[in-house]
Amino acid sequence: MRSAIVDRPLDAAALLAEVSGTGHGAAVLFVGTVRDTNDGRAVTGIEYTAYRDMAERELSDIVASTAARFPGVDIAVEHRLGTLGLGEASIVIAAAHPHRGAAYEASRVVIEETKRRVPIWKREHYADGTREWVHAGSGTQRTPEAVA
Amino acid sequence: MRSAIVDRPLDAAALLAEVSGTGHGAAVLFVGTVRDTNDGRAVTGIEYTAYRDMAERELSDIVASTAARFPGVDIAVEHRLGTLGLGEASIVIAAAHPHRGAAYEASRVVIEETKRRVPIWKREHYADGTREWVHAGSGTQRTPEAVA
Amino acid sequence: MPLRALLFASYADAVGAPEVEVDLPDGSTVREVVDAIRSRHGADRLPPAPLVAVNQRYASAETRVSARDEVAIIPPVAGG
Amino acid sequence: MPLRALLFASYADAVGAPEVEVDLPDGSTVREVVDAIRSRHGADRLPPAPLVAVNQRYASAETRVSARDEVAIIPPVAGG
Repeated sequence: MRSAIVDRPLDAAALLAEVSGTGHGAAVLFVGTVRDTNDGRAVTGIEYTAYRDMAERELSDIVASTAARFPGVDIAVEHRLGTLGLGEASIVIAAAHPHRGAAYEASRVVIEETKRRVPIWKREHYADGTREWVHAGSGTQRTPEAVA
Repeated sequence: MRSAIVDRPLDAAALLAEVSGTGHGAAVLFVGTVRDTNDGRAVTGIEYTAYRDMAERELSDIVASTAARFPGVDIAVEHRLGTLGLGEASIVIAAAHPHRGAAYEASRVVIEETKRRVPIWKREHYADGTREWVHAGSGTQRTPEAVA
Repeated sequence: MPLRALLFASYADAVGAPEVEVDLPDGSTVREVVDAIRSRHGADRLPPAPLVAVNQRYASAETRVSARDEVAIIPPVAGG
Repeated sequence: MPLRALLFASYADAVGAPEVEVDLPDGSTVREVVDAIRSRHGADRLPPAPLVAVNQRYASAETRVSARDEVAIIPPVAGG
Protein backbone atom coordinates (compact mmCIF):
# COMPACT_ATOMS: atom_id res chain seq x y z
CA MET A 1 0.00 0.00 0.00
CA ARG A 2 1.61 3.23 -1.10
CA SER A 3 0.64 6.70 -2.28
CA ALA A 4 2.71 9.65 -3.36
CA ILE A 5 2.52 13.09 -4.89
CA VAL A 6 5.49 13.40 -7.25
CA ASP A 7 7.14 15.88 -9.62
CA ARG A 8 8.45 13.43 -12.22
CA PRO A 9 6.88 11.37 -15.03
CA LEU A 10 4.82 8.40 -13.82
CA ASP A 11 5.79 4.82 -14.61
CA ALA A 12 2.55 2.83 -14.97
CA ALA A 13 4.30 -0.50 -15.50
CA ALA A 14 6.31 -0.03 -12.31
CA LEU A 15 3.18 0.61 -10.26
CA LEU A 16 1.50 -2.43 -11.79
CA ALA A 17 4.52 -4.56 -10.88
CA GLU A 18 4.52 -3.13 -7.37
CA VAL A 19 1.08 -4.54 -6.53
CA SER A 20 1.30 -7.74 -8.56
CA GLY A 21 1.98 -11.03 -6.82
CA THR A 22 1.14 -14.69 -7.10
CA GLY A 23 -1.58 -14.31 -4.46
CA HIS A 24 -3.50 -11.94 -6.73
CA GLY A 25 -5.47 -13.19 -9.70
CA ALA A 26 -6.41 -9.73 -10.95
CA ALA A 27 -4.77 -6.36 -11.31
CA VAL A 28 -6.46 -3.19 -12.56
CA LEU A 29 -4.38 -0.22 -13.64
CA PHE A 30 -5.93 3.20 -14.15
CA VAL A 31 -4.00 5.86 -16.04
CA GLY A 32 -5.33 9.40 -16.28
CA THR A 33 -3.70 11.41 -19.06
CA VAL A 34 -3.76 14.92 -20.51
CA ARG A 35 -6.35 15.04 -23.27
CA ASP A 36 -6.04 17.24 -26.36
CA THR A 37 -9.49 18.82 -26.03
CA ASN A 38 -11.80 19.89 -23.21
CA ASP A 39 -15.21 21.48 -23.64
CA GLY A 40 -14.41 21.77 -27.34
CA ARG A 41 -11.22 23.79 -26.84
CA ALA A 42 -7.81 22.63 -28.10
CA VAL A 43 -5.58 21.96 -25.10
CA THR A 44 -1.77 21.99 -25.32
CA GLY A 45 -0.94 21.02 -21.73
CA ILE A 46 -2.09 21.06 -18.12
CA GLU A 47 -0.41 22.55 -15.08
CA TYR A 48 -1.13 20.70 -11.82
CA THR A 49 -0.65 22.38 -8.46
CA ALA A 50 -1.56 21.20 -4.97
CA TYR A 51 -1.83 22.01 -1.31
CA ARG A 52 0.89 19.45 -1.12
CA ASP A 53 0.98 18.30 2.50
CA MET A 54 -2.79 17.99 2.65
CA ALA A 55 -2.92 16.27 -0.76
CA GLU A 56 -0.45 13.64 0.45
CA ARG A 57 -2.48 13.12 3.60
CA GLU A 58 -5.81 12.86 1.77
CA LEU A 59 -4.43 10.47 -0.83
CA SER A 60 -2.94 8.30 1.89
CA ASP A 61 -6.28 8.32 3.75
CA ILE A 62 -8.09 7.28 0.58
CA VAL A 63 -5.75 4.35 0.04
CA ALA A 64 -6.05 3.24 3.67
CA SER A 65 -9.84 3.45 3.74
CA THR A 66 -10.15 1.67 0.39
CA ALA A 67 -7.86 -1.09 1.62
CA ALA A 68 -10.03 -1.47 4.71
CA ARG A 69 -13.14 -1.68 2.54
CA PHE A 70 -11.66 -4.36 0.23
CA PRO A 71 -9.66 -6.74 2.44
CA GLY A 72 -6.79 -8.36 0.59
CA VAL A 73 -6.37 -5.54 -1.93
CA ASP A 74 -2.98 -4.01 -2.61
CA ILE A 75 -2.91 -0.45 -3.95
CA ALA A 76 -0.19 1.86 -5.25
CA VAL A 77 -1.06 5.34 -6.49
CA GLU A 78 0.95 8.30 -7.66
CA HIS A 79 -0.26 11.75 -8.71
CA ARG A 80 2.08 14.01 -10.62
CA LEU A 81 2.35 17.79 -10.26
CA GLY A 82 3.85 20.32 -12.66
CA THR A 83 3.18 21.11 -16.29
CA LEU A 84 2.29 18.03 -18.36
CA GLY A 85 2.16 17.72 -22.12
CA LEU A 86 -0.53 15.95 -24.16
CA GLY A 87 -0.79 12.25 -23.41
CA GLU A 88 1.32 12.47 -20.25
CA ALA A 89 -0.07 10.71 -17.17
CA SER A 90 -1.24 12.82 -14.24
CA ILE A 91 -2.34 9.88 -12.10
CA VAL A 92 -1.68 6.15 -12.05
CA ILE A 93 -3.59 3.81 -9.76
CA ALA A 94 -2.66 0.13 -9.52
CA ALA A 95 -4.95 -2.21 -7.56
CA ALA A 96 -4.52 -5.96 -7.23
CA HIS A 97 -6.67 -8.54 -5.44
CA PRO A 98 -7.25 -12.29 -5.51
CA HIS A 99 -10.51 -11.57 -7.39
CA ARG A 100 -11.31 -9.14 -10.19
CA GLY A 101 -14.44 -7.57 -8.73
CA ALA A 102 -12.60 -6.09 -5.76
CA ALA A 103 -9.67 -4.97 -7.94
CA TYR A 104 -11.99 -3.03 -10.27
CA GLU A 105 -14.04 -1.55 -7.46
CA ALA A 106 -11.06 -0.52 -5.34
CA SER A 107 -9.48 1.17 -8.37
CA ARG A 108 -12.67 3.07 -9.11
CA VAL A 109 -13.12 4.17 -5.50
CA VAL A 110 -9.58 5.56 -5.40
CA ILE A 111 -10.00 7.69 -8.52
CA GLU A 112 -13.48 8.95 -7.55
CA GLU A 113 -12.38 9.86 -4.03
CA THR A 114 -9.24 11.50 -5.36
CA LYS A 115 -11.30 13.70 -7.65
CA ARG A 116 -13.70 14.46 -4.84
CA ARG A 117 -11.32 15.48 -2.08
CA VAL A 118 -7.59 15.61 -2.81
CA PRO A 119 -6.61 19.30 -2.97
CA ILE A 120 -5.04 19.38 -6.42
CA TRP A 121 -5.95 21.87 -9.11
CA LYS A 122 -5.29 22.06 -12.79
CA ARG A 123 -4.88 24.94 -15.19
CA GLU A 124 -5.33 24.11 -18.84
CA HIS A 125 -3.15 25.73 -21.46
CA TYR A 126 -4.98 26.30 -24.74
CA ALA A 127 -3.82 26.46 -28.33
CA ASP A 128 -4.82 30.15 -28.45
CA GLY A 129 -2.31 30.95 -25.71
CA THR A 130 -4.80 31.41 -22.86
CA ARG A 131 -4.86 29.48 -19.57
CA GLU A 132 -7.73 28.68 -17.27
CA TRP A 133 -8.32 26.87 -14.00
CA VAL A 134 -10.51 23.84 -14.44
CA HIS A 135 -13.12 22.85 -11.93
CA ALA A 136 -14.20 19.24 -12.06
CA GLY A 137 -17.69 18.65 -13.34
CA SER A 138 -18.28 22.30 -14.14
CA GLY A 139 -15.99 22.91 -17.07
CA THR A 140 -13.70 25.91 -16.77
CA GLN A 141 -14.31 29.15 -14.95
CA ARG A 142 -12.69 32.55 -14.90
CA THR A 143 -13.40 33.45 -11.29
CA PRO A 144 -14.15 31.41 -8.18
CA GLU A 145 -17.65 32.89 -7.91
CA ALA A 146 -18.77 30.84 -10.88
CA VAL A 147 -18.75 27.68 -8.78
CA ALA A 148 -19.64 29.13 -5.39
CA MET B 1 -9.65 -2.25 -31.79
CA ARG B 2 -7.89 -5.59 -31.72
CA SER B 3 -8.25 -9.01 -30.11
CA ALA B 4 -6.09 -12.10 -30.32
CA ILE B 5 -5.60 -15.55 -28.87
CA VAL B 6 -1.84 -16.06 -28.56
CA ASP B 7 0.70 -18.66 -27.44
CA ARG B 8 3.35 -16.32 -26.05
CA PRO B 9 3.73 -14.25 -22.88
CA LEU B 10 1.52 -11.15 -22.78
CA ASP B 11 2.96 -7.64 -22.72
CA ALA B 12 0.59 -5.49 -20.65
CA ALA B 13 2.53 -2.27 -21.24
CA ALA B 14 2.39 -2.80 -25.01
CA LEU B 15 -1.38 -3.22 -24.97
CA LEU B 16 -1.75 -0.11 -22.81
CA ALA B 17 0.37 1.84 -25.28
CA GLU B 18 -1.65 0.48 -28.18
CA VAL B 19 -4.90 2.10 -27.01
CA SER B 20 -3.43 5.25 -25.49
CA GLY B 21 -3.63 8.51 -27.39
CA THR B 22 -3.96 12.21 -26.76
CA GLY B 23 -7.69 12.03 -27.45
CA HIS B 24 -8.17 9.73 -24.44
CA GLY B 25 -8.09 11.05 -20.90
CA ALA B 26 -8.38 7.63 -19.28
CA ALA B 27 -7.01 4.16 -19.83
CA VAL B 28 -7.91 1.07 -17.80
CA LEU B 29 -5.75 -2.02 -18.00
CA PHE B 30 -6.94 -5.37 -16.65
CA VAL B 31 -4.44 -8.16 -16.10
CA GLY B 32 -5.63 -11.63 -15.10
CA THR B 33 -2.85 -13.78 -13.67
CA VAL B 34 -2.31 -17.30 -12.37
CA ARG B 35 -2.95 -17.33 -8.63
CA ASP B 36 -1.11 -19.59 -6.19
CA THR B 37 -4.26 -20.95 -4.55
CA ASN B 38 -7.78 -21.84 -5.62
CA ASP B 39 -10.48 -23.25 -3.37
CA GLY B 40 -7.82 -23.65 -0.72
CA ARG B 41 -5.54 -25.83 -2.85
CA ALA B 42 -1.94 -24.92 -3.70
CA VAL B 43 -1.70 -24.30 -7.45
CA THR B 44 1.59 -24.56 -9.36
CA GLY B 45 0.37 -23.59 -12.82
CA ILE B 46 -2.59 -23.47 -15.18
CA GLU B 47 -2.96 -25.00 -18.62
CA TYR B 48 -5.25 -23.06 -20.96
CA THR B 49 -6.80 -24.70 -24.02
CA ALA B 50 -9.40 -23.40 -26.44
CA TYR B 51 -11.70 -24.14 -29.33
CA ARG B 52 -9.41 -21.73 -31.02
CA ASP B 53 -11.26 -20.51 -34.11
CA MET B 54 -14.45 -20.00 -32.17
CA ALA B 55 -12.59 -18.35 -29.28
CA GLU B 56 -11.05 -15.83 -31.67
CA ARG B 57 -14.44 -15.13 -33.20
CA GLU B 58 -16.19 -14.73 -29.84
CA LEU B 59 -13.47 -12.47 -28.46
CA SER B 60 -13.61 -10.34 -31.59
CA ASP B 61 -17.41 -10.14 -31.29
CA ILE B 62 -17.11 -9.05 -27.67
CA VAL B 63 -14.70 -6.27 -28.56
CA ALA B 64 -16.89 -5.08 -31.45
CA SER B 65 -20.10 -5.07 -29.41
CA THR B 66 -18.41 -3.35 -26.47
CA ALA B 67 -17.02 -0.68 -28.80
CA ALA B 68 -20.51 -0.13 -30.20
CA ARG B 69 -21.89 0.22 -26.68
CA PHE B 70 -19.23 2.76 -25.60
CA PRO B 71 -18.66 5.05 -28.59
CA GLY B 72 -15.14 6.49 -28.67
CA VAL B 73 -13.57 3.61 -26.75
CA ASP B 74 -10.46 1.87 -28.02
CA ILE B 75 -9.87 -1.71 -26.88
CA ALA B 76 -7.03 -4.19 -27.25
CA VAL B 77 -7.25 -7.64 -25.70
CA GLU B 78 -5.10 -10.74 -25.78
CA HIS B 79 -5.73 -14.12 -24.18
CA ARG B 80 -2.86 -16.54 -23.84
CA LEU B 81 -3.04 -20.32 -24.23
CA GLY B 82 -0.63 -23.01 -23.02
CA THR B 83 0.79 -23.80 -19.62
CA LEU B 84 1.36 -20.71 -17.46
CA GLY B 85 3.35 -20.46 -14.25
CA LEU B 86 2.34 -18.59 -11.11
CA GLY B 87 1.93 -14.86 -11.64
CA GLU B 88 1.92 -15.13 -15.42
CA ALA B 89 -0.83 -13.24 -17.26
CA SER B 90 -3.55 -15.23 -19.02
CA ILE B 91 -5.47 -12.19 -20.24
CA VAL B 92 -4.74 -8.50 -20.70
CA ILE B 93 -7.46 -6.02 -21.60
CA ALA B 94 -6.62 -2.40 -22.38
CA ALA B 95 -9.47 0.10 -22.78
CA ALA B 96 -9.09 3.82 -23.36
CA HIS B 97 -11.70 6.53 -23.69
CA PRO B 98 -11.93 10.32 -23.40
CA HIS B 99 -13.65 9.77 -20.02
CA ARG B 100 -12.90 7.34 -17.21
CA GLY B 101 -16.42 5.97 -16.66
CA ALA B 102 -16.61 4.43 -20.12
CA ALA B 103 -13.03 3.13 -19.91
CA TYR B 104 -13.79 1.27 -16.65
CA GLU B 105 -17.13 -0.06 -17.84
CA ALA B 106 -15.87 -1.21 -21.23
CA SER B 107 -12.98 -3.03 -19.55
CA ARG B 108 -15.32 -4.77 -17.15
CA VAL B 109 -17.76 -5.77 -19.88
CA VAL B 110 -14.96 -7.36 -21.91
CA ILE B 111 -13.71 -9.54 -19.02
CA GLU B 112 -17.20 -10.56 -17.89
CA GLU B 113 -18.29 -11.47 -21.42
CA THR B 114 -15.03 -13.32 -22.03
CA LYS B 115 -15.63 -15.44 -18.95
CA ARG B 116 -19.21 -16.01 -19.97
CA ARG B 117 -18.80 -17.11 -23.55
CA VAL B 118 -15.31 -17.46 -25.01
CA PRO B 119 -14.61 -21.22 -25.37
CA ILE B 120 -11.41 -21.43 -23.34
CA TRP B 121 -10.82 -23.94 -20.57
CA LYS B 122 -8.25 -24.23 -17.85
CA ARG B 123 -6.76 -27.17 -16.03
CA GLU B 124 -5.07 -26.37 -12.75
CA HIS B 125 -1.90 -28.15 -11.74
CA TYR B 126 -1.65 -28.68 -8.00
CA ALA B 127 1.31 -28.98 -5.66
CA ASP B 128 0.30 -32.60 -4.95
CA GLY B 129 0.84 -33.48 -8.63
CA THR B 130 -2.82 -33.75 -9.61
CA ARG B 131 -4.58 -31.77 -12.35
CA GLU B 132 -8.20 -30.77 -12.68
CA TRP B 133 -10.38 -28.87 -15.11
CA VAL B 134 -11.80 -25.72 -13.57
CA HIS B 135 -15.30 -24.54 -14.26
CA ALA B 136 -15.90 -20.86 -13.60
CA GLY B 137 -18.05 -20.12 -10.61
CA SER B 138 -18.30 -23.72 -9.55
CA GLY B 139 -14.80 -24.56 -8.39
CA THR B 140 -13.25 -27.67 -9.85
CA GLN B 141 -14.92 -30.86 -10.99
CA ARG B 142 -13.75 -34.33 -11.84
CA THR B 143 -16.35 -35.20 -14.44
CA PRO B 144 -18.62 -33.09 -16.64
CA GLU B 145 -21.71 -34.38 -14.88
CA ALA B 146 -20.87 -32.34 -11.82
CA VAL B 147 -21.83 -29.15 -13.63
CA ALA B 148 -24.44 -30.49 -16.03
CA MET C 1 -25.62 -38.45 -42.71
CA PRO C 2 -22.25 -38.98 -41.04
CA LEU C 3 -21.59 -36.19 -38.54
CA ARG C 4 -18.46 -35.47 -36.54
CA ALA C 5 -18.62 -33.46 -33.33
CA LEU C 6 -15.62 -31.83 -31.69
CA LEU C 7 -14.97 -32.37 -27.99
CA PHE C 8 -12.79 -30.24 -25.71
CA ALA C 9 -11.18 -30.15 -22.28
CA SER C 10 -13.08 -32.19 -19.66
CA TYR C 11 -15.48 -33.55 -22.31
CA ALA C 12 -12.64 -34.84 -24.49
CA ASP C 13 -11.13 -36.42 -21.38
CA ALA C 14 -14.46 -37.98 -20.36
CA VAL C 15 -14.97 -39.53 -23.78
CA GLY C 16 -11.28 -40.25 -24.33
CA ALA C 17 -11.17 -38.61 -27.78
CA PRO C 18 -11.13 -35.07 -29.27
CA GLU C 19 -14.06 -35.89 -31.55
CA VAL C 20 -16.80 -38.45 -32.11
CA GLU C 21 -18.64 -39.46 -35.25
CA VAL C 22 -22.32 -40.41 -35.35
CA ASP C 23 -24.74 -41.27 -38.16
CA LEU C 24 -28.08 -39.45 -38.24
CA PRO C 25 -30.88 -38.54 -40.64
CA ASP C 26 -30.30 -35.31 -42.57
CA GLY C 27 -31.76 -32.25 -40.81
CA SER C 28 -31.47 -33.71 -37.33
CA THR C 29 -31.52 -31.25 -34.44
CA VAL C 30 -28.71 -30.45 -32.04
CA ARG C 31 -30.66 -32.28 -29.35
CA GLU C 32 -30.75 -35.42 -31.52
CA VAL C 33 -27.04 -35.14 -32.23
CA VAL C 34 -26.27 -34.93 -28.51
CA ASP C 35 -28.56 -37.88 -27.76
CA ALA C 36 -26.85 -39.95 -30.46
CA ILE C 37 -23.39 -39.06 -29.13
CA ARG C 38 -24.35 -39.87 -25.56
CA SER C 39 -25.67 -43.30 -26.58
CA ARG C 40 -22.18 -44.29 -27.72
CA HIS C 41 -19.94 -46.23 -25.39
CA GLY C 42 -17.93 -43.85 -23.21
CA ALA C 43 -19.87 -40.75 -24.21
CA ASP C 44 -22.61 -41.33 -21.65
CA ARG C 45 -20.46 -39.31 -19.26
CA LEU C 46 -21.34 -36.11 -21.14
CA PRO C 47 -24.21 -34.13 -19.58
CA PRO C 48 -27.63 -34.56 -21.20
CA ALA C 49 -27.91 -30.95 -22.39
CA PRO C 50 -24.46 -29.48 -22.95
CA LEU C 51 -23.72 -26.22 -24.76
CA VAL C 52 -23.32 -26.88 -28.47
CA ALA C 53 -21.79 -24.69 -31.16
CA VAL C 54 -22.66 -25.08 -34.83
CA ASN C 55 -20.18 -23.46 -37.20
CA GLN C 56 -18.52 -21.75 -34.22
CA ARG C 57 -21.71 -20.10 -32.95
CA TYR C 58 -23.68 -21.19 -29.89
CA ALA C 59 -26.76 -23.06 -31.08
CA SER C 60 -30.07 -24.00 -29.50
CA ALA C 61 -31.22 -27.59 -29.00
CA GLU C 62 -33.64 -27.10 -31.92
CA THR C 63 -31.02 -25.97 -34.44
CA ARG C 64 -30.90 -28.33 -37.44
CA VAL C 65 -27.56 -29.53 -38.70
CA SER C 66 -26.23 -31.02 -41.91
CA ALA C 67 -23.11 -33.08 -42.66
CA ARG C 68 -21.32 -29.90 -43.78
CA ASP C 69 -21.72 -28.18 -40.40
CA GLU C 70 -18.97 -27.98 -37.80
CA VAL C 71 -20.53 -29.21 -34.57
CA ALA C 72 -18.80 -28.84 -31.19
CA ILE C 73 -19.83 -29.83 -27.69
CA ILE C 74 -18.73 -27.02 -25.36
CA PRO C 75 -17.87 -27.61 -21.69
CA PRO C 76 -18.59 -24.75 -19.27
CA VAL C 77 -16.06 -22.11 -20.29
CA ALA C 78 -13.37 -20.91 -17.90
CA GLY C 79 -11.26 -18.38 -19.77
CA GLY C 80 -9.96 -15.05 -18.55
CA MET D 1 -5.24 36.92 17.22
CA PRO D 2 -3.37 37.29 13.92
CA LEU D 3 -4.33 34.49 11.55
CA ARG D 4 -2.88 33.62 8.17
CA ALA D 5 -4.89 31.68 5.63
CA LEU D 6 -3.37 29.88 2.65
CA LEU D 7 -4.85 30.42 -0.82
CA PHE D 8 -4.41 28.22 -3.87
CA ALA D 9 -4.97 28.10 -7.62
CA SER D 10 -7.87 30.27 -8.78
CA TYR D 11 -8.35 31.72 -5.29
CA ALA D 12 -4.73 32.81 -5.05
CA ASP D 13 -5.10 34.36 -8.51
CA ALA D 14 -8.34 36.10 -7.57
CA VAL D 15 -6.81 37.64 -4.46
CA GLY D 16 -3.39 38.15 -6.04
CA ALA D 17 -1.48 36.46 -3.22
CA PRO D 18 -0.82 32.90 -1.92
CA GLU D 19 -1.95 33.87 1.58
CA VAL D 20 -3.79 36.58 3.52
CA GLU D 21 -3.53 37.66 7.12
CA VAL D 22 -6.49 38.81 9.21
CA ASP D 23 -6.91 39.77 12.86
CA LEU D 24 -9.72 38.16 14.79
CA PRO D 25 -10.80 37.37 18.36
CA ASP D 26 -9.41 34.09 19.71
CA GLY D 27 -11.76 31.14 19.12
CA SER D 28 -13.37 32.62 16.01
CA THR D 29 -15.14 30.19 13.70
CA VAL D 30 -14.15 29.26 10.17
CA ARG D 31 -17.15 31.23 8.94
CA GLU D 32 -15.89 34.34 10.74
CA VAL D 33 -12.41 33.86 9.30
CA VAL D 34 -13.83 33.64 5.79
CA ASP D 35 -15.99 36.73 6.35
CA ALA D 36 -12.96 38.65 7.61
CA ILE D 37 -10.87 37.57 4.63
CA ARG D 38 -13.59 38.49 2.14
CA SER D 39 -13.94 41.98 3.66
CA ARG D 40 -10.36 42.75 2.65
CA HIS D 41 -9.68 44.61 -0.56
CA GLY D 42 -9.34 42.12 -3.43
CA ALA D 43 -10.58 39.14 -1.45
CA ASP D 44 -14.24 39.90 -2.08
CA ARG D 45 -13.86 37.79 -5.23
CA LEU D 46 -13.75 34.62 -3.10
CA PRO D 47 -17.09 32.83 -2.76
CA PRO D 48 -19.03 33.44 0.48
CA ALA D 49 -18.77 29.82 1.69
CA PRO D 50 -15.66 28.15 0.28
CA LEU D 51 -14.24 24.83 1.45
CA VAL D 52 -11.82 25.42 4.31
CA ALA D 53 -9.19 23.12 5.76
CA VAL D 54 -7.86 23.50 9.28
CA ASN D 55 -4.58 21.71 9.93
CA GLN D 56 -4.94 19.94 6.58
CA ARG D 57 -8.38 18.49 7.28
CA TYR D 58 -11.64 19.74 5.80
CA ALA D 59 -13.45 21.77 8.45
CA SER D 60 -17.02 22.93 8.93
CA ALA D 61 -18.06 26.58 9.08
CA GLU D 62 -18.50 26.21 12.84
CA THR D 63 -14.99 24.89 13.54
CA ARG D 64 -13.12 27.21 15.92
CA VAL D 65 -9.56 28.18 15.11
CA SER D 66 -6.60 29.55 17.01
CA ALA D 67 -3.49 31.42 15.88
CA ARG D 68 -1.54 28.14 15.89
CA ASP D 69 -3.85 26.49 13.33
CA GLU D 70 -3.00 26.16 9.66
CA VAL D 71 -6.02 27.50 7.80
CA ALA D 72 -6.44 27.07 4.04
CA ILE D 73 -9.20 28.17 1.69
CA ILE D 74 -9.70 25.34 -0.80
CA PRO D 75 -10.99 25.93 -4.37
CA PRO D 76 -13.08 23.14 -5.93
CA VAL D 77 -10.55 20.35 -6.42
CA ALA D 78 -9.68 19.04 -9.87
CA GLY D 79 -7.06 16.36 -9.44
CA GLY D 80 -6.85 13.02 -11.11
